[in-house]
Order: sequence, then structure tokens, then C-alpha cells
Amino acid sequence: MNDTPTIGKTLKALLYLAPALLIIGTFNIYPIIKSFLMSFYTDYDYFKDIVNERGLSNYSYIFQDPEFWLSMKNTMIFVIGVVPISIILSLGIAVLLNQKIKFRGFFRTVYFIPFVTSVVAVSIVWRWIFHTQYGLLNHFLGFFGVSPIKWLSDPQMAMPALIILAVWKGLGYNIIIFLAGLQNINQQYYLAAKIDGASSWQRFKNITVPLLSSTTFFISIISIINSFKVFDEVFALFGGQPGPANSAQTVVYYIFNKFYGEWDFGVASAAAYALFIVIFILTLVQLYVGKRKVNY
Amino acid sequence: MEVQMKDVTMQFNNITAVDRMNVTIEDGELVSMLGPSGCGKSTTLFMLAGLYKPTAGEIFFGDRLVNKIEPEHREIGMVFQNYALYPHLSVLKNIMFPLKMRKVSKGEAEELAREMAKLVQIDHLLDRKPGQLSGGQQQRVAIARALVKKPKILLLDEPLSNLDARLRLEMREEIRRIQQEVKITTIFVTHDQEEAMSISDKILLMKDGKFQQFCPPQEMYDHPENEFVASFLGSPPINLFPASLMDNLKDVSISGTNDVITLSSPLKEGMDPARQVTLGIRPEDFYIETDEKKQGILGKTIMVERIGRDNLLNVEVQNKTVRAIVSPDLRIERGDVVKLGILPERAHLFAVHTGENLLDSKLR
Amino acid sequence: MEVQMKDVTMQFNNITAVDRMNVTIEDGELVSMLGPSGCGKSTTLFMLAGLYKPTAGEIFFGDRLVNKIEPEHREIGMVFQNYALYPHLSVLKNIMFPLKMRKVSKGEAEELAREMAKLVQIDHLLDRKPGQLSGGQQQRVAIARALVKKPKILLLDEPLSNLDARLRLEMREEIRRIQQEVKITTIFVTHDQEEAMSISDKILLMKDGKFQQFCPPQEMYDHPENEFVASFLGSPPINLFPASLMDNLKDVSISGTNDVITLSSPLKEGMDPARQVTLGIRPEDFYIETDEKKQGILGKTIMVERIGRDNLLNVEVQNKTVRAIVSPDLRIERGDVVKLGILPERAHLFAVHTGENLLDSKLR
Amino acid sequence: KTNSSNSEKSDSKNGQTSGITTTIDKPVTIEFWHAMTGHLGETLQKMTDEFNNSQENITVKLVSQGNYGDLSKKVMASAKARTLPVMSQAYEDWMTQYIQNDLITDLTPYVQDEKYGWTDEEYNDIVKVFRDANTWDGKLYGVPFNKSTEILYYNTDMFKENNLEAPTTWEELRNAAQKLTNKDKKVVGLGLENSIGTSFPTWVRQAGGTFLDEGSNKIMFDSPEGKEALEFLNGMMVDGIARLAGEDEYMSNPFGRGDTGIYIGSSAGIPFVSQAAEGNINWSAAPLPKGKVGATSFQGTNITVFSSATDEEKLAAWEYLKFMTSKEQTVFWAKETGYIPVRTSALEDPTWKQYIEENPVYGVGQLQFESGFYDPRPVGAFDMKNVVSKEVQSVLLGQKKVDQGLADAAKGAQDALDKAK
Amino acid sequence: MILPFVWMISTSLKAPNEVMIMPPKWIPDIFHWDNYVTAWTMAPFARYTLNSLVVVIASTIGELITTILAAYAFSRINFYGRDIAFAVLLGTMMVPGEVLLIPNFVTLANLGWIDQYEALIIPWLASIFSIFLLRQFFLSIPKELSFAAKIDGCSDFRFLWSIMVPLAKPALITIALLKAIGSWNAFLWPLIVTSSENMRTLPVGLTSFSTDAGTMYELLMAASTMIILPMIILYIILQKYIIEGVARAGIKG
Ligand SMILES: Nc1ncnc2c1ncn2[C@@H]1O[C@H](COP(=O)(O)OP(=O)(O)OP(=O)(O)O)[C@@H](O)[C@H]1O
Ligand SMILES: Nc1ncnc2c1ncn2[C@@H]1O[C@H](COP(=O)(O)OP(=O)(O)OP(=O)(O)O)[C@@H](O)[C@H]1O
Ligand SMILES: [Mg+2]
Ligand SMILES: [Mg+2]
Repeated sequence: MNDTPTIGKTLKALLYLAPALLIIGTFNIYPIIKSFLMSFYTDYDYFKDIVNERGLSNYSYIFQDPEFWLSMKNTMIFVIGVVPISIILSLGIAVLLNQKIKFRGFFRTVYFIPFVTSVVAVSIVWRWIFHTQYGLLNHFLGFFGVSPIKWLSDPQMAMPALIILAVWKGLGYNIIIFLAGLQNINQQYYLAAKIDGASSWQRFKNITVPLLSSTTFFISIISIINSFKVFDEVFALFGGQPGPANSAQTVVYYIFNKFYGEWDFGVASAAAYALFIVIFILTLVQLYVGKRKVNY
Repeated sequence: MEVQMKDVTMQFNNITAVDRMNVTIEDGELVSMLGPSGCGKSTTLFMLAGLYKPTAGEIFFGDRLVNKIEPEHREIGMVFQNYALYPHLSVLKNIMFPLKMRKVSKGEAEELAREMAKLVQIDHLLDRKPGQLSGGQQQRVAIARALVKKPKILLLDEPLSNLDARLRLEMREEIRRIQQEVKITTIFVTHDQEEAMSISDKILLMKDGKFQQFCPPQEMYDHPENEFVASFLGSPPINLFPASLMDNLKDVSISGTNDVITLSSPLKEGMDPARQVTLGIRPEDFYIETDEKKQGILGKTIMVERIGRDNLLNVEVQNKTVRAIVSPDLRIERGDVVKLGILPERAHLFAVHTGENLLDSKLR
Repeated sequence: MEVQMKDVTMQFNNITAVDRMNVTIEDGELVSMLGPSGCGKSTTLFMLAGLYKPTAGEIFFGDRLVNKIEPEHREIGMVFQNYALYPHLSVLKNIMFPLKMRKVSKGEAEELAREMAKLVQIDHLLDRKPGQLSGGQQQRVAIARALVKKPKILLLDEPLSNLDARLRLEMREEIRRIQQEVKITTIFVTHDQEEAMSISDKILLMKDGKFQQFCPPQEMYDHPENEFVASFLGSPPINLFPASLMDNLKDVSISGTNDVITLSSPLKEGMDPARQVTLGIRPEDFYIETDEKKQGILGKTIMVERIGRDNLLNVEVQNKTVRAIVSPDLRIERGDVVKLGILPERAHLFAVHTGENLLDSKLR
Repeated sequence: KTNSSNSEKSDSKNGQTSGITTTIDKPVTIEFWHAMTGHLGETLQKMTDEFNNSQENITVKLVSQGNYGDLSKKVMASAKARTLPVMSQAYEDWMTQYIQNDLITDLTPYVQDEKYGWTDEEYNDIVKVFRDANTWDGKLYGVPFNKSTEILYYNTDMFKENNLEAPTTWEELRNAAQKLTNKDKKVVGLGLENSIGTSFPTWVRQAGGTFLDEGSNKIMFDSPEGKEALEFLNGMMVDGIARLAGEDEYMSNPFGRGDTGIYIGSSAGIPFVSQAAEGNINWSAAPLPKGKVGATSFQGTNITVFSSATDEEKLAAWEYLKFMTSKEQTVFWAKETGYIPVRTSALEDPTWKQYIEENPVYGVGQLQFESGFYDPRPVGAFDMKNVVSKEVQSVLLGQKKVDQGLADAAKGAQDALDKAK
Repeated sequence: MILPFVWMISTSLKAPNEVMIMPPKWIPDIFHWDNYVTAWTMAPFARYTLNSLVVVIASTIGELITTILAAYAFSRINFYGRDIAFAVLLGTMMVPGEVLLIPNFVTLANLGWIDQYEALIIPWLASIFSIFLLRQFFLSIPKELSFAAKIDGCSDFRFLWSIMVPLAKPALITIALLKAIGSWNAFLWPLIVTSSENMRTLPVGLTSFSTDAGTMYELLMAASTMIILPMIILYIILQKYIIEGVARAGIKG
């Protein structure tokens, strides 16, 4: 349609946006700009806000810091490991839960519960599940003749363990959103597809997936953003350490350490912006692809 | 494929949309389904398609009970009253969809779809999404999608309602042609009686979820089972007169007048007719009786309208308007008193309460 | 309210849905809009409603330019081709919605809504949601919603397409009555020509986004502006013959035959007529010429069909079928050779390329 | 609140009392931010109540700020927003950063004040390692509060079974670990915390080396002694007679289950060891074994006073600090919580003596005062510790050779310190 | 899926020495119901509960309002710079919250809101996540409905409230649910911006059970169970509405 922007519409939009913008501007955008500026302060007093020198050395520092690159690498592995699995699993489960199956209220609650269960309980139980000697996972793998894996104490296995935990934890969240998205699909398309001879798998593939694309789009953007920001899971799984021999160090962990541990505010900000740029570019790509792929 | 409904009933909460429907449609027949808005036509189609499970009754395709068979296995083509096109697929992909589900190869499917699109004259729109089409164009996509897989049974829910007269004619010929060619058992919901009369082998008439009559069109027109059927078909509608049956069971006197009509068809046998009846005569079954001696209904002309080559008279009889279509040869002016004669065997007689047709039709 | 469109154009990407439309509809008129599927009818209504902004041109309501006025301030009632009922509101609430927006008190709104629901015969469905209604019932809700607020301008996009003949007749009478009563300027899209002819003050005919003709129905039928208009109206359609105009500019000879017809209407003035023309004659404008001396078109009868009181002849002329509706008084059988005479002043002459009507009509 | 006292806090080395220009003659309420939860919090509250009751004008208000991490963040945020309280708990390395940013007050003037200060005797009575830990450039910035140290827990059942005594040297430790290891029962001799990297300085010192030269901020552990320490630990790991807590997070759990015979860990963990051990094993504790020399690090926080407080508030805070470090209070605190008393005289206190007689494990920590030192606390200590911890873990987990790991650790640590300067 | 949950409940009934047994003991020897009593009395949970309720209710309602308005603008009004503005908002989600903690604390301190309800509520009254989610839903509501509403004389604002909002019910309930849970469980923020017991919320109370050397798991789990129970109940009530769906019929095609 020929709906073009006008001054009037812009003013109206501003009116609608005002409350949200006021809050977001004050508590998100303003501090972001501040810390963006801070990433260029190379010599200054954080507490008194006195800047003596500006420059790019914070950036050159992080780019030369192998720890930063390790964190980036781990974060990338995490994102690649978590996002697709989590989306596919939760979509599948959401579709099942949307069906008229028995006890579906019960199952929906089951998938929701991890989402509210205390983080401590989650981390303890997962540490048990991953336990080399007594763990459920190794016990189970034992049936297939797999010898015990040191999930949490072997630096090689730290990332896989973290990914498993994150997938599990994010499931409930994605499922709820997918369930809401499923409600948005008009039933008539399923009727038409049945008439056209589509089996339930084909209906899923040809109707559910495309018509859910705006929700999937949303979830994938949010998942990627959140996965890039992974932090709490590391904390929970490895008891406050970034994995054995820092093998599960992520970028936010790195930022966190620089900021609260070393009081290296400039470097922390620079690292945050490096992360920001990476996510932002990825998101722009997604938005672009999404515009073309997302149907209605 | 023969389609048989036995006591099929559909209940939505406390609303009975379809009530104990018993009909057998023979293989390869084209049946038009008629009835007032909300009488249960779409619901019946949905049950045949398997999209609704009947709350009672049985549906057979051939001699297979299909109640439990899922729609995707029924080999049905359907045009939904609201089209239900896939909004995310292009027109071409929409039409190809049923073929894709049948695992027809892509090339072949596309060819078939393009062919079908040409038939319904939307071949210039193939790349558009449904949202970019006009109402009539969407409807034609729906028709193409239903026909392209040459189904065993075709269910069409007012498939032509948004098309102009010319296209409508062409499309229905096209549907008829394909139906004949592949001998698809077809049920066609329409509101256009002329359409129903002209293309269907039989008409199925419903009212308030209840079956009324099921027979070839002309027979339904000439021998309606009851007053409702008689008055539903025909435009302008049939004229109904309160009347009473004389003792000889042949003469009918129209209440409030001195006019008496002698029936030329016999009453149904074994009937104990009420004396109070309803006499029904279609407008085109009148003629102007000039012979004073002959029977007829006297009335004053209140309007003369030309339709086509003929004259439509509105004649006042007992404060009610009677419509008659008569030859224009006799010049009749507004205000003239005319005597309306009735063509032999064209009078209908209905019971007052049940509406049942009281005359015996030789055709049955 | 007078409605005026000046050069109104609507472009979707590279598709021109409406092309430089110039029409003035007078206050209180009921205009039917006709045209083939996809010709731009709905798009025109959407622009009048303000839902689409014309890509070019101006729209006036009275003498106010409304291009920039939002739909909610245009005081319009509209029935959408696809109903667009509010799915989460009950039927009653749907109908009350426009009144609520006008801040009519709840009690009054409900009363008006109930009244309107009664008129469109859905008063027993008031508590249902749209999803629980049949197609025709939904359509009637849409009509009630459009009418209830007694708008200044009423836009109806095939409002009766899903209703049976009887109801359709009643509804259109009802719409006409309200329209007359409140003198609402109304535009009514329909595919039913008979409907358009019978209820409208004027007909607006479109094709491919282009305006064709705008005048009272009978005039359009009798004096079509061009070949398209002539062939779009009328069923069975007008017969068209390739022909050539003789030097005297009065006689037309039908190509491939020896038949010559002498025109009784003069050619338009200042025209430089091409010698090759198209002669158009409607089926009902033929009669059987028995006088050997008189002009006529000779052909062999290949089919005789009775429609209503008349006979529809299919006559083969130059390998083409000519349809003629003639009085049944002369018994004509299949195989007979007949000479078809033409009623005076009923022949139409069109330019071959432009399709323009070449005859001067005295009515203009 | 003003920053009025900033100028006065410096150059007060020798007996000047210029710092205290004020007296308290009207009510003053001061906040103390802490991270003491549960029973610790209750005990602290009791002591504070007692203090408040003893004072006419001073009221100390306790504010719990979650755990240490949360507390640290909150202090940082408040420093930025200039809404700091008067006192807070702090580790030494935090204090280094606070001093760098002029956030905390030099307490020396108060110590030396004639009216309000400590006598030399009182001052020297504070355990030396704790005094030193709170002193930068000869200035005292805090007083010790909840202090703990590493001790050696051992499973007396297993020791008896194997005829072992609590090890006192590396050699004996290694031997005992060897003997206690039992592959069939999946028992590993020695259990170490995951944070072994953080206690690496202890091992370096025990080997006779130096971890860091505080004066020049030079990393010294890339030395034969450092190598010896790491090789000692790594050797036991490679032999399978030592393990890290790993997925068990704290070693107290596997030790309590009987999965290890010895466990080297913090004395603050005593209640958790006893909880885990209850019904499973019998156990006791001993000082850490010696290498070439004895060395034990002491951890735990101090109480520090922010420089943003007014003079009156500072004085009030000082009164509170004196109270909290008094013999009676430190004994009370130690008794209730298992932390170590901060005064030498407390060790002679009859109540305390009786207490450790009844609970011998609580007496182990103080035996190590002589060999005690405090965790390295230079600017950049956090980063340095991270690097060392990571590299040491890499070695112990078999990812790096000892030499390589040690060199990398030293280099990384040095970089961290240099950068932070 | 629910293993941690089960462990949580079972631990909340255990004796201290049963907690850390490996492999876990699922059914305690004796059910220590008194853990709940002990836990409840270890912190002023009644006051915390009240605060939590105030914060959750106020911030959920507030967020719904700002979200609905903003999502409407982003989905239905074509204004200058819409795409850029949206991208910028999305961008702000990409900065880790840890970085924002201190600047926001300072802002609140300057506003004098530290240790007040304002600090607990106002920064959370808008969420880009929710705006994004709702925008996606709004986008899928057929434009025919807005057409019909406009014809019926409905202003944008009324259309939003009387048509869009009811139709986006599943999304709104999802947003409200996620928000309520997030706000109910929020820990670090309430801890940092409050100082007095009177202003603290439930999760802060959980810190009473752990120290730097270990945790009293049985009490922590008892308290945790008490805290999450209301959320589970809320979910069970609301999930019906998420799933119930909204009618979509009424529009052809
Ligand atoms: N959103 C759109 N994008 C592109 N083309 C469109 C769009 N909407 C309509 N069109 C095209 O514009 C033309 C006019 O459409 P319109 O809906 O006005 O037709 P109509 O006269 O109402 O037809 P019908 O009788 O079939 O409803 C059609 O060819 C249609 O395909
Ligand atoms: N989901 C439903 N819930 C309740 N009642 C329904 C539902 N669907 C249809 N009905 C009712 O059942 C009756 C039959 O509906 P149906 O759609 O079969 O009518 P129809 O004959 O197709 O009418 P139309 O010609 O108007 O499309 C109607 O009265 C309708 O209101
Ligand atoms: Mg229907
Ligand atoms: Mg249209």
C-alpha cells in the first residue's frame, strides 16, 4: 500500500513512543552513550569524571588480548551451539503442546518450571547430572559404553556442558513465546491444507513454519542477542569460575571481570562495544534477511 | 465416487446446524446445494470433507465408511466460501500446493498449475501473493487450487460469488467441463438459482439444517415437495393463495373470492386432505383468460412492467399482489381488470400446516 | 453529499489498479459499479473511503477536498468484500461499534443495533462471535454495521454476494429504502447486472482500471459508449458482426454475406468513420422477418431453446453463432433458415480499433 | 556528606593528632555495609547492638548488601554516585583500589590520637599479619574483622586405618596422599579447592620462594622455588593422588563423603565440613605442612572507613572499630563464627581457651600466625590472580607443561600488574 | 525437565547432612517441614513479599502500557526514521546489563530515588524485548480490521485499545507473565538500589542462607520453593489464556 511517512504521522508516533522512549532513553540509551564515550577514555578518574586523555588504546588493548579473543571464540561457539538447537527443540515442543493432547496443561507446566526454578537448584542439579562419578549423564552414556566424561572439570567439555545447560534453560521461555505465536495462525489454513492432502508433517512444514516466521524471527534475534550475552549460566554451572582453566570464559564474563574486578572501566566498555558491534551486524543481517523471508 | 449420508447431524453446542441428513449422491453427479443463508450448506460440505466430525450419523464414499478418515486422505478438492488461500505463497505456489502434497514432480506440477491458471484467467498474476489480488481473482485461485489435482470429490462453496456475469458463465462451463471429463462427483453451493438449474444434475435443497428435496432441477421446479421448496425456487416467486378444497377433491375455491379452479392433477392417494389448503401458481403459469366462461382469478392490474419480451403484471387479488408473466400480445394497461387463467397441470396444492404438496405427480 | 473524483489514479508498485478516474456522483444518488473481476472497483471504493491514498488525483466530498482527510472523519459506511468483522466482538457489539465510536449512549446504540439486526434478519444471532456464523450471516452483520450509523456516504462492495435470491432481493430493497430515506450517496459494487439495472440511479462501468461509462442503467443498455460496454451488459450477450460501412454512411454490409442493414440512427457528427466497423445487435432486438423484400440477416437455426415465454434461437451466420430472442408465435424448428430483422434504432455500430460507438444517440 | 577530611588525612606519620579536630556531642548515625548473612549477620547485629547501647550519641546502622560480590558492586556504584556509607567490609585488594581512588580514610591519626587512639600495646596486640595487611605506605586503612586461613583437614578414620599422623611436611603430605589413595574405592588422597591458583602464593612461599615483591611490584615466582611448588602439586595430580574439587564446587563435600582423605581449605569452611561429614566420617584438622618453610595465607575482610564521611562520622566509626577489635568482642565473634580472633591477647583469654579446647579444630588457624602472610594486594591483583589461577589450573589439568605454565603465568601476571599501574 | 524442581522440593525437606549426598537422595529420611518455618523467620519475608508484590504489579502494568503504545507506533504508523529507531532500540538490547548497572545507579541517585519504590519500578517500565515481541504480533493482525475500524470512525488510539489489544491477548499475557517472573525474581538490581530492609524484595532474602564458605541449602530451597510457588500458580492460571487463542474468523481470504 502507499502508506508514506509524513510529519503528522511522525509526531503521532512520537506521542505513542514517548513513555517508552523516556524510560529507555534514560535507563538504556543514555548509559550506553556514556559508556561508549568511556571506551575512548584512556586516562581518567572514573569516580570524579575527570578525563585526562582520550584515544583508541582500550580498543587496541582488547584486540591484542588473547583472553578477549578466547572469550569471543567461546561465545561464538556457544551461540552456534545453543541458538539453532534451542529454536528447533522449542518449536517442536510448542507445536506438540498446542495440540489437543492429554495432560497438556501438565506438560506445559513441566516445560515452564525450569524457567522459574531457583538458579541455585538448577546449578546444583546440573552439576550432579554432569558429575563425572555419580552423574546421571555419564551413567546414561555408560549404557552405550561411553567411558565417563569429565563434563565440568575437563576444559574440552566445558563448552558442551554449558551449551546443554543453556538449551535446557531457554526451552521454557521459547516455548511460551512460540505457543503465543501459534495462536496467531488462522485455523482455516490448516483446514485448506488438509483438503489439499497435506499430512501433519507437511502441514507443519508448509503452514506452521512459514506462518510462524515472524515469531521465529523474533525468537532467533532475541536468542542470538541473549546468547551473546551469556553470563549467568557460566556462573551457575562452574560455581563462579569461568570453567576449568577459563575454558568457558565468555565475552560478558570478560567484561564483567574487567569492570568489577579490575576497575578497568575503559577496557570493559571497549569490550562491550566490540561485542555490541558483532551482535549489531548480525542482527542487521537478520533483519535484512527477515524482511525478505518473513511472511506477513 | 458415490457419496452417501446417513442421518448425518452436526451440532455446535446447542445449535443444530445440520439435522439428520439422508442423501445419496451418485458417482459423477453434479449436485447443486441450495438453501437460505445459514441453513447448513457449508457445514454439510465441511462434514463431507472431514473437517468437521458429524456429531451423529455416517458418511460413506462408495461403500467405505469415512467418518474416521482424515480429510487429507479423502482425495477431495474444495473451494472454501472464504477462499482460505495460503497468504505466504504466490498464486502459482498456491495452485501447486495440492500437487506438491501428492509428490508430483515440480516440473509437472508447475505445468499443470499454469494450465489451470490459464483456464481461470489468472495466468498473468502467478507471482503475486493473495493479498495483492482482488476478491474475484482470489476466488479464481481457490477454484484452480481445488481443480488442479483432479480430485475424486469436488466441494465448491459458492465458488463464483465474486465474479461478474460473463466470467461466472465461463467459469461454470469450465467447472462443468472438467467435472464431466473426469467424472468427479461434485457438490456445488450456489445462491444463483439460474445457475443451479442450468448446470446441475440434481439440486439438493435445505432449510434450517433440514433436508427438503433432492432431485433434478426441472422436477424440483415443476413438482416441489412442499410449499417452502416451491416458494424458494423461481423469480418472481410463486403466488400463494389461501384456498379450500371442495368436496369433489378437484375444485379449489380461493378464499375471499368467488373464483374456483379445477385441478387437472389428482390428489396423492391415501391422503386425507384438510379442507383448508394453499394454492400455488407460478407467475409464468398464468395466462390472460379472455373467455368469460372459463375459470380464472379476477383482479385489478396495478402495474405493468416489461421484462425481456414479456409483461409482468402485478394484479391485486384480495388485497394481495399476484404476479403474472404474460404474453405482450394483449395490451393491458394499469387499472384494467383481468382474468388470470392457469395453464393445465401447473397448479400446486399444499397442506396449510405441514406445507406438503398434496398433488400426485406422475413423474414419481 | 456529492462525490467527485478528478483524475484519480491508484498505482500498486507497477500495477495501475485505477487509471485517471473522473466521475461526479450527485448527492443522494445510488450508483452501481460494474466491471470485470480485477478492474479496480474495490480499489476505487478504498480510495473514496480514504483507506488508500490515491497516487494521483483529487477526491471531493461536496466541495471539500478530502484527499488528506482520514477515513475516520469521512462519515462513511462501508461493507467490505471480505466483511472484516471484528472477530473478538459479538454480533451485537460489532454492529454497535460505529455508534460507540460516535459516543452514542450505550442504551440507544444497542437499540439501534438491534433494530438494524432485525432488518437484516440476524436478530437471533446477536450473542455469537463472527466465527460462529455462516458466510451469509457474516455478510449481513457487515451490512448492518455499515448502515447502523446512517452515514453520509455508503460504500458497498458486493454486499449481497453470499445471500440467496430471496434474501438478496429483500436486502437490496432494504438498502434502497434506507438510502432513499436518509438520502445517502451510495456506491454499490455488484456482479449482478439485473440487480444493478433494477436498483441504481446510475451505473458506473469500469474495465482494467479505466472508466468506461457512467449513466442511468437503461441508457447504458440502450446506448453503450463502446463495444466493451455493449458486450458487458446483457445476457445473453450482444451479437457482434464484422461489417463495412457503405459510402452513403447509412448502409452496413455484414462481412462475408450479402446482407445489408440500413441504419436508422445517424452517425456521430464530425466523425471520419473507418469503413471497417463492428455491428452490434442484442438478441432481443431481432425479430423474424417474413417479408422477403425487407432487410435482414440470413442464417440457419441450430438450436431453439425456450426461455420464459420466448424462444432463444441460435442461428449460424458465417460460422458464428448468433443468438436471437424472438416471440414464440412463429414456430421455428431446428434446421430452418430464418431471416433476422432488426428493430429500428436498435443497431449499434462500433469502430474496429477503439471500439467507440459511432452512432449519435439522440439522448445525449 | 562532604569530603572535608581529605586534606587532613595525609602526612600524619609521627604522633600528630591533627586528624581529629572534632568531638561528638550530638547524635550521629553511621552506616556499616557488610556481607554477613545468616548466623554471621545475627552475631554482627548482636555486637553492634551492644556497641550502640554503650554509646550516648553514636548509632551504627548495619546494612546487609548480599554477598561480597554484590557488596563490592554496590560500593563501586555508590562511590560513583557519591552516596557511600561511612564503613564497609573490604578485602585488601579492594582497599588498594579504594586508596588509589581516594575513597577511604587513613586511620593512623585516630590510632595515634591521645584521647581516642590506641596505646602502642593495644596497637601491637593486633596480630601482625592483620596489621600489615591493612597498612599501605605505613598508613593504616582498616582494621581486621572476619579473618580465616587455610588449614589441613584430614579423615581420622582413614588415617587410623593407614597408621598415619597428620602430615607436617610436603614429604609426609605426599606420602599420606599416596597411601590414602585407593583406586577401587575411588578414594583420592588429597583434595584441593578449584581456587588452587589463588593459593599458589602459599605454595611458592612454602617452597622458599617469593611470589611478588610488593615494593617494586615485580613477579618473582618464575623461579626454581616456584617451579618446585608447581611440580610438587602437579606431580601429585599426575600420580592421581590429588584432585581438584571440580564439579563438587567446594572440596568439603567430597571430603565429607570420604572421597578424599585430606583436604586443604579455608578454616571458614569448618561448619560445612562438619555438616558434610556428619554421619559419614570422622575428621580433624591440622596446620598446613611445611615445605622448606612454613607459610599460610590469611584471608577475610577488614573494616574500612570512607573518606567521604564527615569528621564526626569518622570519629564515630573509629569508636566502632575499636569496639569491634577489642579483645572481648573479637573473642565473642570468633567463638560464634569460627573466624580467627584478631588480637594476640585473645589467645590467652580463658573463654577462648576453653572454647578451643572443646572445639580443637577452631584452634588450628591461630597456630599459623607466625608463618602467616596476606594475599598479594597490588593494583592489578585481581587480574594477576586470574591469570595465575588459569595457568596453574591449565598445568594441573594437564593442558600445559609445568615450565610453560609457570612462564606464562609469570608473564601474564607481570603484564597485569604493569598495565594496572 | 523438572529434576531441579524436584530436587529443590526434596532438599527443602531434608536434614542438613542429607543435602550434599552423592548421588542425591530424593526422599529425605524424615520430612523436615520445620525448614520452612526456620527459613521464613530468617529474614523479614512478610515485608519482602509486600514489596515484591508492589513492584511486580506496578512494573507489569506500567510495562504493558508503554509496550502497547510503542509497539503500535512501530507496527502501524509509518513515520520518518521508523526503521532506524527500531534498529537503535534493538541495538540497546545488545549491551550487557552489567555495563548499565552503575550509570543507572548514579542516575537514580541524582534523582534521589535510591532506596525508594521508584528505583525498583521506574527503570523497568519499558522493555525493548516486549515492544519487539508485541510489534511482531501487531504486524500480523490483518489490516482489514484497521480499515473497518477507521470506517467506523475509530481513532488510532481507540482502535489500538478496542481491537488490537484484545486480539493480541496471547502475546500480552505472555509479556505480562515473563515480566512478572522477571521482576519477581530480580535480585541484583533491588539489592543494589535499596539499603533498608523495608525496601527489599523476596530474592534478596535468599542471600540470608549463603556465606562465602557455603550455603544452607535446605533452608535456601525451602525459601526458594515458597518464592516460586506463586509464579507457578500464576503460570497455570495464565497459560490457559495464552493457549486459548483469539478468534480469527470474520475476514474472508
Ligand atoms: N495490494 C495490491 N498490490 C498489487 N496489486 C493489487 C493490490 N490490490 C489490488 N491489486 C490489483 O489491482 C487491480 C484492481 O483490484 P480491485 O480489488 O480493485 O479489483 P475489483 O474490481 O474489486 O475486483 P473484484 O471484482 O474481483 O473484487 C487487480 O488487478 C488487483 O490484482
Ligand atoms: N462454529 C459454529 N458455532 C456455532 N454455530 C455455527 C458455527 N458454524 C456455523 N454455525 C451455525 O450453523 C448454521 C449453519 O451454518 P453454515 O455455515 O453451514 O450455513 P450456510 O448454509 O453455509 O450459510 P451461508 O449461505 O450463509 O454460508 C448457521 O446458523 C450458523 O450460524
Ligand atoms: Mg456457507
Ligand atoms: Mg473487489
